[in-house]
Amino acid sequence: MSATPSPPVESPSSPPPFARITDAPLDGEALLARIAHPSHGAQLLFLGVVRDMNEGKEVEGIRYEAFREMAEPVLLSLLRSAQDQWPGVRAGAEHRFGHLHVGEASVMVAVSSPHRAEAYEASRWIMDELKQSLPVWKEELYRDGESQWLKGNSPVSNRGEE
Amino acid sequence: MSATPSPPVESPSSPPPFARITDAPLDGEALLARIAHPSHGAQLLFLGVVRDMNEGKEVEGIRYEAFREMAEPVLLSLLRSAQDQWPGVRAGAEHRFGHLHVGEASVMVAVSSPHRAEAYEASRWIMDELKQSLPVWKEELYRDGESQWLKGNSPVSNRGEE
Amino acid sequence: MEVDILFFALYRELAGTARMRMTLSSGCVVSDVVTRLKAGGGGLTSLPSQPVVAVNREYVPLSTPLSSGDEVAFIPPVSGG
Amino acid sequence: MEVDILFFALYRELAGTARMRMTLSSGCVVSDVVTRLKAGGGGLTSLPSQPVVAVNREYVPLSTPLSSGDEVAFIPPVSGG
Repeated sequence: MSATPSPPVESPSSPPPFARITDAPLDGEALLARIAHPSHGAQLLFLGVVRDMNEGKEVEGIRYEAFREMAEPVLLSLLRSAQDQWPGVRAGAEHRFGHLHVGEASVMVAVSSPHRAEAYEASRWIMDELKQSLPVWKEELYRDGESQWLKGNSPVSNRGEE
Repeated sequence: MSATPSPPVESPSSPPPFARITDAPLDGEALLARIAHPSHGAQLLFLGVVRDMNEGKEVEGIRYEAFREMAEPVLLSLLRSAQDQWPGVRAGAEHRFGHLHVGEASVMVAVSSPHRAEAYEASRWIMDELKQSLPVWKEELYRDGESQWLKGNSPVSNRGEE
Repeated sequence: MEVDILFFALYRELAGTARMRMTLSSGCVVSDVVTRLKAGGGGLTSLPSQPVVAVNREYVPLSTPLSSGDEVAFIPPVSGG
Repeated sequence: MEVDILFFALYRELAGTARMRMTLSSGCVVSDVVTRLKAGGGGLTSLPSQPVVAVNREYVPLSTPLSSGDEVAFIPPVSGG
């Protein structure tokens, strides 16, 4: 009851952002098309990609685990907060789960805005926040057959401690 | 003589960047593919898009004029400078010329890097510099049939005044 | 009352399961669940004493009171991106 | 000696042409070309007295000496992006 999700608050001027947690390959162009707007002169697409090395070990791939039912609303709420902080900005993001190979995109954030300064700021903020709070975990799989859960960040309760 | 172009200086570790001035529609995915690298975890694509309004006037499109033979080396030199300032970064950019309609991309900058902070910084720097020095001009075409060359920036000679 | 407990990633491995049900007396808060799990033996004894928890898909403090049917998710440090 | 002069965008419209040749005495610098163009009458009288100029596709100061065959491009304020 204390934890009942509050209803989303939409400002009339900004459309709801787009968030998705998916096991399908990420399509940047499709996401950009979703957030495009004829009066927006700037579009920015960030892609996070699986790297071939980490901490000196050769990486074969990453297995992403997600708490999907929670990650999607958390992501949506982040995007909504970005749209509120940078009025005029439209934002969309997707995070993938499952087994990804080197070179595949695990996350993408698309932002459009009338001018470019806000696009850079909003995109960067979304990526920083998402890494702090999205309930998603990566298990790195190495070429030598080993694997490990990567160290992560502890999300802070948005209600604060008592 | 004094104005003979100096030969490009390549650092052995960073591949030459990719720059193109073209009248063909811009393809962000193709540009990202050119600069992708297996040890780079971040890719960032900026697109500048023709807006439907400017200074209160309804825009039909923009005619871009370019000094192509000079714009391509200027762009290449900017990208090389970004790669030098942010070691590890790979950068590519294209600028379109000719008649563009609302919603079409006139410029795109793609950056990949091991981590995302440099990608944001390099991309933003490239866009700022490009607007200062690329010999490209836009003539805005309005729905009412009028048109005008937009106010621009004066490139600074890289040799300085004596 | 009964609540659903979910475990993810490292905590799922500690628990040896992704999901369990727990019967609580009314008035229990989230930290009572933590205490019960850590006292139960097995891998969950190494659960942190103040883990991050989401109730009904929102991050909440450990002092949050629980109701019948609540979904209590144990969230290891996140590493998305 | 002869140099090639290029005009773009607004300057092309002032000049009424994209390109012309100019014969100069040796020892001339870029600003001599500017002076000649502004004195020639027509639209180019409204060329700025210190326009941005690229010689052989590099931005140069107006004091730059010219050589036979140089390409002298007049660059109005740029507005790419």
